[in-house]
Amino acid sequence: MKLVVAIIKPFKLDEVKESLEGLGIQGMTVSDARGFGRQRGHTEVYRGAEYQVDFVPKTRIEIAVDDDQVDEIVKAIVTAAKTDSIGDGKVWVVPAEQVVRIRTGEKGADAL
Amino acid sequence: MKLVVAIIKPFKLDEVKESLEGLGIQGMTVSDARGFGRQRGHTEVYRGAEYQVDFVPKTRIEIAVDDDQVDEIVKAIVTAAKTDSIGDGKVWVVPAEQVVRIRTGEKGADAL
Amino acid sequence: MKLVVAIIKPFKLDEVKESLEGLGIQGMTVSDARGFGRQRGHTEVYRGAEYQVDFVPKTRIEIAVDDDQVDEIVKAIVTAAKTDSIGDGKVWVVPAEQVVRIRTGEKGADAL
Amino acid sequence: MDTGDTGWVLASSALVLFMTPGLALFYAGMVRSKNVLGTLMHSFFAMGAMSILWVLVGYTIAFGPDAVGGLFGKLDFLGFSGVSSDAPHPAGLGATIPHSVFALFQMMFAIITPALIAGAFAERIKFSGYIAFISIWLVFVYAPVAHWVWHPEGWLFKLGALDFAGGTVVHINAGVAALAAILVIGKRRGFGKEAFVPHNLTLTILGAGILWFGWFGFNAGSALGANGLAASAFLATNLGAAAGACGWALAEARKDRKATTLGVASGAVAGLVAITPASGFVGPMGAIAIGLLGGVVCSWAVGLKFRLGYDDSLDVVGVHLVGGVVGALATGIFATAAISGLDASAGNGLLAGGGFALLGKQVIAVGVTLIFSFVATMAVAKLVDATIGLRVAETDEVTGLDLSQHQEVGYSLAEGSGLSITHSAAPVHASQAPHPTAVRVPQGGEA
Amino acid sequence: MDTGDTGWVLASSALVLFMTPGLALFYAGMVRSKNVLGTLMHSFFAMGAMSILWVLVGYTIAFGPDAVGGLFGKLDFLGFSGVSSDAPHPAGLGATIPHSVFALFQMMFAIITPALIAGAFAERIKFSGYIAFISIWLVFVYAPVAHWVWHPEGWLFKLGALDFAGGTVVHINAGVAALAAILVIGKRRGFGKEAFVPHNLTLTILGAGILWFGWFGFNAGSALGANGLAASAFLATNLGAAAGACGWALAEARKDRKATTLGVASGAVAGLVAITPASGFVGPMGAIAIGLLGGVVCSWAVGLKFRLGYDDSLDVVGVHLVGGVVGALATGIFATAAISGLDASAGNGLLAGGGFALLGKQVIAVGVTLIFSFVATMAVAKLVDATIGLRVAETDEVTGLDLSQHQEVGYSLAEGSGLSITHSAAPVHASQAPHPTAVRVPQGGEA
Amino acid sequence: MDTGDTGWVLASSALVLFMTPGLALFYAGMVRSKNVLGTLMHSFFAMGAMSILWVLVGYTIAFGPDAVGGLFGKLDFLGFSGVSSDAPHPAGLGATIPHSVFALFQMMFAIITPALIAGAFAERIKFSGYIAFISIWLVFVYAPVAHWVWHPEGWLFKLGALDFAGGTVVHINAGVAALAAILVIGKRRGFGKEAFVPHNLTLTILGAGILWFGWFGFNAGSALGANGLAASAFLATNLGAAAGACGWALAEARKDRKATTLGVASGAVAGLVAITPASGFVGPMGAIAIGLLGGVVCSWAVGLKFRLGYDDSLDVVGVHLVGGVVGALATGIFATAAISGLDASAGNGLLAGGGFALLGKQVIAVGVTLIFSFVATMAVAKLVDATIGLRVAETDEVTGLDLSQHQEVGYSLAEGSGLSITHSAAPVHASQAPHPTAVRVPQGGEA
Ligand SMILES: Nc1ncnc2c1ncn2[C@@H]1O[C@H](COP(=O)(O)OP(=O)(O)O)[C@@H](O)[C@H]1O
Ligand SMILES: Nc1ncnc2c1ncn2[C@@H]1O[C@H](COP(=O)(O)OP(=O)(O)O)[C@@H](O)[C@H]1O
Ligand SMILES: Nc1ncnc2c1ncn2[C@@H]1O[C@H](COP(=O)(O)OP(=O)(O)O)[C@@H](O)[C@H]1O
Repeated sequence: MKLVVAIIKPFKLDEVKESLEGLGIQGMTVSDARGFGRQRGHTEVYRGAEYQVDFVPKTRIEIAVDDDQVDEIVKAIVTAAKTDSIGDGKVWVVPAEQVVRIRTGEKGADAL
Repeated sequence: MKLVVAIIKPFKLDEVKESLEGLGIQGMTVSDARGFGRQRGHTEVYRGAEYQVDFVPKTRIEIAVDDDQVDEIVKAIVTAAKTDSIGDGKVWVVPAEQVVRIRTGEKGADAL
Repeated sequence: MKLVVAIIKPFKLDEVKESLEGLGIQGMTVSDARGFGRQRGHTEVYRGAEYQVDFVPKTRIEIAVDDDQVDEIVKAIVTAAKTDSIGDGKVWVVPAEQVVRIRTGEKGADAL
Repeated sequence: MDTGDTGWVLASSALVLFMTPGLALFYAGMVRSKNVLGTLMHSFFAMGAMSILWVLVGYTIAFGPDAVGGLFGKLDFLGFSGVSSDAPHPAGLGATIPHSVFALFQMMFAIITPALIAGAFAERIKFSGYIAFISIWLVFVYAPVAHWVWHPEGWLFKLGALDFAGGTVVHINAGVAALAAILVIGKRRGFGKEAFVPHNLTLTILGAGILWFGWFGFNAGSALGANGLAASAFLATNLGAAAGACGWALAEARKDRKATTLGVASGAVAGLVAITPASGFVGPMGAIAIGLLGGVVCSWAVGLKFRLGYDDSLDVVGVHLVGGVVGALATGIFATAAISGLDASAGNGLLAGGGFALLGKQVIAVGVTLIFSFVATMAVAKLVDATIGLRVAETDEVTGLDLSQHQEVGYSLAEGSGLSITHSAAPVHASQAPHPTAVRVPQGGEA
Repeated sequence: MDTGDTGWVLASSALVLFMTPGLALFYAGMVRSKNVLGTLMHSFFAMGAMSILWVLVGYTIAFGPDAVGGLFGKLDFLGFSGVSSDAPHPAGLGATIPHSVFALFQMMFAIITPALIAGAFAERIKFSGYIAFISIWLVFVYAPVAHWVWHPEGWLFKLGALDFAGGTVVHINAGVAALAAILVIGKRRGFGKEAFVPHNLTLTILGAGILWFGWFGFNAGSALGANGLAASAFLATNLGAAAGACGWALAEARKDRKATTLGVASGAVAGLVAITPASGFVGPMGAIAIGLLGGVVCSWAVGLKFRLGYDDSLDVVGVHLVGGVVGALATGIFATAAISGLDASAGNGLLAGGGFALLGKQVIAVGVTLIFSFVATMAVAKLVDATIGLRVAETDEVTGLDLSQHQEVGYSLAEGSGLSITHSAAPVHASQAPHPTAVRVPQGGEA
Repeated sequence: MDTGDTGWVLASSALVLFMTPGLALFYAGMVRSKNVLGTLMHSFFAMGAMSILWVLVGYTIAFGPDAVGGLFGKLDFLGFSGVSSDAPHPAGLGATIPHSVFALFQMMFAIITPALIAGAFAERIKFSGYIAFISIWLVFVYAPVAHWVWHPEGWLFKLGALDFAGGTVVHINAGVAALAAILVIGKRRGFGKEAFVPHNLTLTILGAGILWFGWFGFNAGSALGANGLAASAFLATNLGAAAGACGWALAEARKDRKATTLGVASGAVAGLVAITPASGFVGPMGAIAIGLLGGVVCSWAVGLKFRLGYDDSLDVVGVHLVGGVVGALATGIFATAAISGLDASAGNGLLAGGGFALLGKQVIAVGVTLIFSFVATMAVAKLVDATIGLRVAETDEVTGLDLSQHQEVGYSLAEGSGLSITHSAAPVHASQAPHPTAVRVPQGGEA
C-alpha cells in the first residue's frame, strides 16, 4: 500500500477530485495548508504599515492506494492540478505498511 | 519507529485520546481535515439555490510510536473510533526513520 | 527522497523558515495543528463553569528533501525551534518514494 | 398629542425592536457554531410572527377594555381596529401620545419576551415546534399577564403591585416559562459531560451592547413621554446595567480572582433585568443597589442548573427568572414616591418608610405570575410536544440546528473556490452537475 | 419650529445613516470571505463621498426651486447655501422643522441608494470605477428622480403619484440601475458553475436587524414630524418587515419544507422595500398584505437571475427592483385617505374605493422611472467602463477584492505570532527585514 | 421643561452610550485574536465602573457649583443628590431640560473618554491595573478639565475658549493621556519587529459605523435641545466624518494608489474627532474642510509611532490627540457667529473676520490641556504601576489577554464535540472528570 500526498492550489481541488473519481478512487482526505516556495506571496497594508506575506494558501490531499494504482493516480493529479503557473504544487508518495477501515476492521486494499 | 495516522469522526477524538492514554501514549498531534468517501455529505440552500457538499469534517491524528506498540495502538484506535456507521474513517501506518524531541535532541523511543 | 515533518511552537515558524532558507531549502508546506503531550493546556471559565483544554496550538511543517540533506535539515529545525521549555515539539523523517513538481512534471531532486 | 412625547415613544419603540437582534447575537455567540443560525433565527423570526400575532389578537387581549375581573381584555382592538393615530388609548395609557404609538411600543415587548425564552432550549428545539410554542404562549400566557399588570383595570394593577417596564410581565414570565419548557424538552445530549462553550463571544458582547442601548427605550420609553419620569427611568437603567456588570465581575473576582468578559456582559443584562420593574420608582442609589444585587445573585444562580440538573442552555432561568424576582421584590424595598410621583401610600417601599405594604403586593404579583406562567406554559409545551413535537431528532441535534433545521451553515471563512453547484434556478430540484461537490466544511458540524 | 418634530427627524436621520453600515454587513456576509472588505467598502465609502456630493450639488438639483417643467431644481442651494437652520424649506417640505434638518434627512437617502446598487456587481467591480459610477449616478439619475417625485413642483408629484418614502426614488431606481450596471459589467467568473455561498451569515442577520431598526427613521421620519402620520408609517413599517419575513419563510417552507435564516432576513428586507412607498398611506392590514406580497414575490424573483442568466450577485434586482414595483403598485391598491389624511380623490386606492385613478398614476411613475433609470444608468456605466473601467482584472477577481483593491484581508483569526514586518514607518517603503514573512493565510484567498 | 428638547437629549444620551460598544468593536477588530476579549472588556467594563464613579463623585467635580477659581466643582451633587428631574441645572446648562437629563448625558461622555485611552496600551495591560488607572483618571483628570471648559464658571470657559462637544475635554485629553500611559507601560513584546495585524476588520468597520451613528448624539446632543443649533451640529458631524473618510482615502491613494477599508474607517473617526469641538460653530463648508484636514493629517500622524518609537497600539495619539488638536485650532479658524448664534466678538474665527482672538484662546486651551493631562496622567500611571502594576507578565502577554486576564477565548469556530467538562457547578472547583480534555484551539494563542 502507498500513501499519495498532493499539495495543490485550492481552486483545483474539484478537478483533481473528479479525475480521481474517474479512476475509481473511493475516498480521500483533504486539509488546508499554506505553502512557501518559488511563488511569491502578497503585501498587506494597515494604517500605512506594510506587511509581506510569503505563504500562500494550498490544499493538501492524502490518498491511501494500492501499489499498482500509484502511477496512474500521480499522473491524474498532476494533469488535473496543472495550471502551468508557478505554485502548482507537489505530489509525493510514501509507503504505507497497513491500512485499516475503522468501521469494519478490514485491512489492506479492502479497507479503501 | 512508526507513524500511525488515523482519520476519525471529530466527536470521537476524546474517546480515542483516552484509550491511547490508557496504553501509556504520551503525546499525539491532531489537525482538522475533511473527508470524501462512501459517507454522503449534505445539502445547503441559500436564497433558493441548492448546493451539495460532498466533504464531511474529520479529525486527523498522528502518533509517532515504537514498532512494537503499533498493533495495540491501531487496535485501540479502531475500537475507540468505531460507531459502525459509514464514515468512521481509516488508520494507516507509515515507517518513520527517526524521531527527535526538539527540546532535548533525544532520538528514537526516548523522543516520545 | 525523504519527507521531514516537524511539529513546532507556532511563534517559532519564522526562525525555522529562515534557518531552512539558509540551507538553501526552496519550499515547505505548513499547516495548523494542535498537540497533546507533556506540556499542560489551560483552563477556561464561562459563567462559572470551568473547562480544561489539554491541546495546545502547534504548527506542522512538511519538507520534501534529498536524502543527503536530511541530517542538516533536522539539526537546523531542532536548533531553530528550541526554547528549552516543554512543548517544543518533534521532528520525524519518513521515506518518500517519489516527488513530482506538478507544474513541470519534474521528478526527484529536480522537483524541489 | 405632544410631539415631544410622541417622538420619544416612537424612538423608544425603535430601540426596543432593536433589542431583539441584539438578543439574537447575545444568544448566538454562546452556542456552538453548528447552532448559530438556528439561534439567531429564534429571535429574528419572532420579530416577524409575534408582530403580526400581536396586531391580530394579542394586543386586544392585553390592552382592550377589561372583559371580566381584570383577567383579560375585550376584543375591541382585534386587528388594531379602533387603534387611532389621532387620539390616545381610551383608558389613558399615554395621555399625550396617539393610541397607535402606545400599541406599537407594546408590540416590541411582545416580540422580545417570547424570544427571551428561546435561550433556555437552544441547540435542541425543532423550528416548527418553536413557532407553535411561542405563538400560543404569546396569546394565552403573555397577553393575559400584561393585562393583569399594566391595564388600569387589570387585577394586579388594581391591587397596587408595581412593575414599571416588565419585571413580572416580561422577565419573570419568560424566565419561568423557560423553566417549564425545558422540563418538557429535556437536556441536550451530553449536558454536564461534554463542554458546551461559546463559539464567538464577540457576537455576545455586541449583543449585550445593543441590549443595553435598546433598554433605554424599554424602560425610559415606558414613561410614555419625554418627561422627568423618563429621565429618572433612563438614569436608573444605566446605573442598573452598570452596577450589574460590576456586581457579576466582583463575584467572579472573589471566586477565582478573574473577571470574565462574558461575566461582565451577563452582569449588565442581569442588572438591566433587575432594574426593569423598579426603573421608574427608584433614585440613583436605589438603582445601583438593585443592579449590584441583580449581578451578584444571578452570577450565583447560573450555577444552579448544574446542581439541580436542568439544562437551561443560555441561563434564561438564572438571569431572567432570578433577576426578575430580585427586581420585583427590590421594587417593594427601594421604591420612593418622591421619584415616581405616586402618592406616598402607593409609591413608598420599605426603605422609603412605606412599610411592608408594597413589598407584600410585589410578593403576590411575583407568586401569581410564577404559578400561572409555569402551569400554563407547561400545558402549552406539552400540547406542542404531543402534536408537532418540540425536540429535534438526535442525529439532527448532533448535526446542529443550522444544517438540520435550515439547511445552512453560519461560517464558510476558509472556503476554497471551484465548488460545483447542484442547480441554480431556485425552483428546480434536479441536479445539473454530474459530480456536485463543495470543499467547504460546515463549521462545527460533525462527521 | 417644533422641537418635538425637529427632534424626531434628527433621530430619524441618524437611523437612516445607520442603515448604510447595516447594509454593508447585510451584503458583506453574503459574499465570499476574500471580498468581505471590498463589499463593506462599497457602502462605507458611499457614506463619505455621497454626503459631500449631496451638499455640493445633489441636493439643489433634487430640492432646489424647480428649474423647468418639474424636471430638476435650480442651483439656489448649491453647497447648502441658503439652507437655513431657523426656517423651514421654502416650498414647505417639513413646515415645522428647519430647512437644514430636511436637507440632512434627505442626505441619508442619497447615501444609501447608490450603496444599494453595489450588491448587484459585488465581487468583481473595480473600486475606482465604482466611485466614479455612483458619483455620476447620484447627480444625474438619483437627484432628478427625487425632484420629480418629491418636490412639490416635480412632475410626477404634480401628476399625483404617491411615494411616501422612496419606492420609486430609492428602490426601483437602485434596482433597475443595478440591472443596467451588471449588463455592462458582466458575470462573475464561474457564475452558475461554481458555488458562491455566504461566508458569514451572522453579519448578514445583524445587517438585516440594523436595516429593520433604521428603516423606522426612513419611513416614519418621512412624515417630517412626530405626528399621527409618523405613527401609522412606523406601524406599517414594522408590519411590512414582519409580514415579508413570514412570507418568504412560508414560500420556502412550501417549496422544501425548510425555512432558512437567510430567507427570513431577506424577506424582512423585501417586506420593508415593498412597504416603503405605501407606509404613510395604508393601515395595519394593508401593511401586512403588502409585506406578505413583497416577501413571497421576491423569494421567487431571486431565482430569475439563474433562469435569465444575469449575475445579480446579491439580488438587488430580485429584492429592490421587484419589491419596489410590488410596493409602488400596491400603494395604488391599498392606499386609504383615512390614514394619510389626503383627500379621498388623491389618497384612495382601488380597495378604498378610489378606483383605478391612483393605480394608473402609480403605473406611470413606475414605468417612467424604470425607463429613465435604465437608460441613464446604462449610459453612465458604459461611460465609466470606457474610461476608468468598471471591472477588475481576472486575476484580481480570483484573488479577491480585499487584497487586489485594498491590500487587506478581513480575517486573520488563526494567526501565529512572530511575523516579521516589512517596514514600520508609514511613508517609508524600503524593506527593513531581510527575510520578511508572515505565516497568516489570507482567508479565502487563492494560491 | 420642553418635551422635544428633553426627548432629543435622552435619545442623544442613548446614542452616546452606544458609542462605547462601538468603540469596543472598533478596537477589538484591530488587535490579534488572542486579545479580542481583553480589548472588548476595556470598553465594556468602563460602561460599568465609570457610570457609577460619575454618579458618586465625578459629576459634582465637573458640574457642581464652582469651588475655587474655575478649577473644579463643589460637592453639592455628590451621589447625584440635588440632581432634579423637574428643574434644569442651576447654572443653566440646558435650560429647557431636567438637570438629571444633562447629568446623564454627560455620564456617557465620562464612560467613553477613559475607554478611548485603552486603545493605546491594548494587548499588554493588566486588567486590575487598567481599572485602577481609569478610575483615578476620571476623577482627577477628566472631571477637572470638563469643569474648566464646560462649566459656565470654568476658567477656560470664561476665557472664551470654544469646545462644542469635547475636542479638548475628550479627545486631546484622552489622546495625551494615552501618550503618557504608554511611556510608562512600554512597548509590546515584538513591536516594530513582529507584524501586529488586525484579526477581524468586520468588527472594526461595524464599530466605526456605530461610532458615526452615535456621534450624532455626541455632537448634536450637545446643543442640549432639538433646535437649529442641534441641526447645524448634526450636519457638521456628518460632513466631518464624510470628509475625514475621503481625506484619509485620498492620502492613501496618493501614497500607493490603494485606499484601504481600515483607512476609510479610520478617516471617518479622525474626521469626527476633528469636527467635535467645532460642530456647533461652523457651517457645512467649514465642516468639510475640518474633516478633510483631520483625515489627511491623522493618516500621516499614525506613522509617527514607528519613527519616534512609542507603541501606541491602536493609534489613540495619532487619531485622538492629533485630530483633537486639529479640530480645536480649526475652530479658531472656521468658527462663524452666524452659525453658533454667539455674538461676533466671541463666535467669529479667523476666516469669519474674528482675527486671531479666538484662535489664541484655542491655543491656550489646547496647551493647558496638553500639559495638565500629560503630567497628571503620568503621575496616575506611575502610581498604579508602582502599586497594582500596569503591565502583564511576559508569558501572559504571549498567551494573550483573553486567556491570561479573563480565562476565555474569543472564537471556537471549528470546535469539535465530545469535550469533557472539568466541573459544572459554578462554585465547586474539584475536578469531576478523570481525564478532562477539550479539543478546541484557543484561537491565536501560542504553545
Ligand atoms: N520541498 C518542499 N517540501 C514540501 N512542500 C513543498 C516543497 N517545495 C514546495 N512545496 C509546496 O509546493 C508549493 C508550490 O511550490 P512553488 O515552488 O511555489 O511552485 P512550483 O512547485 O510550481 O515550483 C509550495 O507553496 C509548497 O506548498
Ligand atoms: N483512500 C483513502 N485515502 C485517504 N483517506 C480516505 C480514503 N478513503 C476514505 N478516506 C477517509 O476516510 C473517511 C471515511 O471513509 P468512508 O468511505 O466515508 O467511510 P468508511 O471508511 O466507513 O467506509 C473519509 O471521509 C476520508 O476522510
Ligand atoms: N508520540 C507523538 N506523536 C506525534 N506527536 C507528538 C507525540 N508526542 C508529542 N507530540 C507532539 O509534540 C508536542 C510537544 O510534545 P510535549 O510532550 O508536550 O513536549 P516535549 O516534546 O518538549 O516533551 C505535542 O504537543 C504534540 O504536538
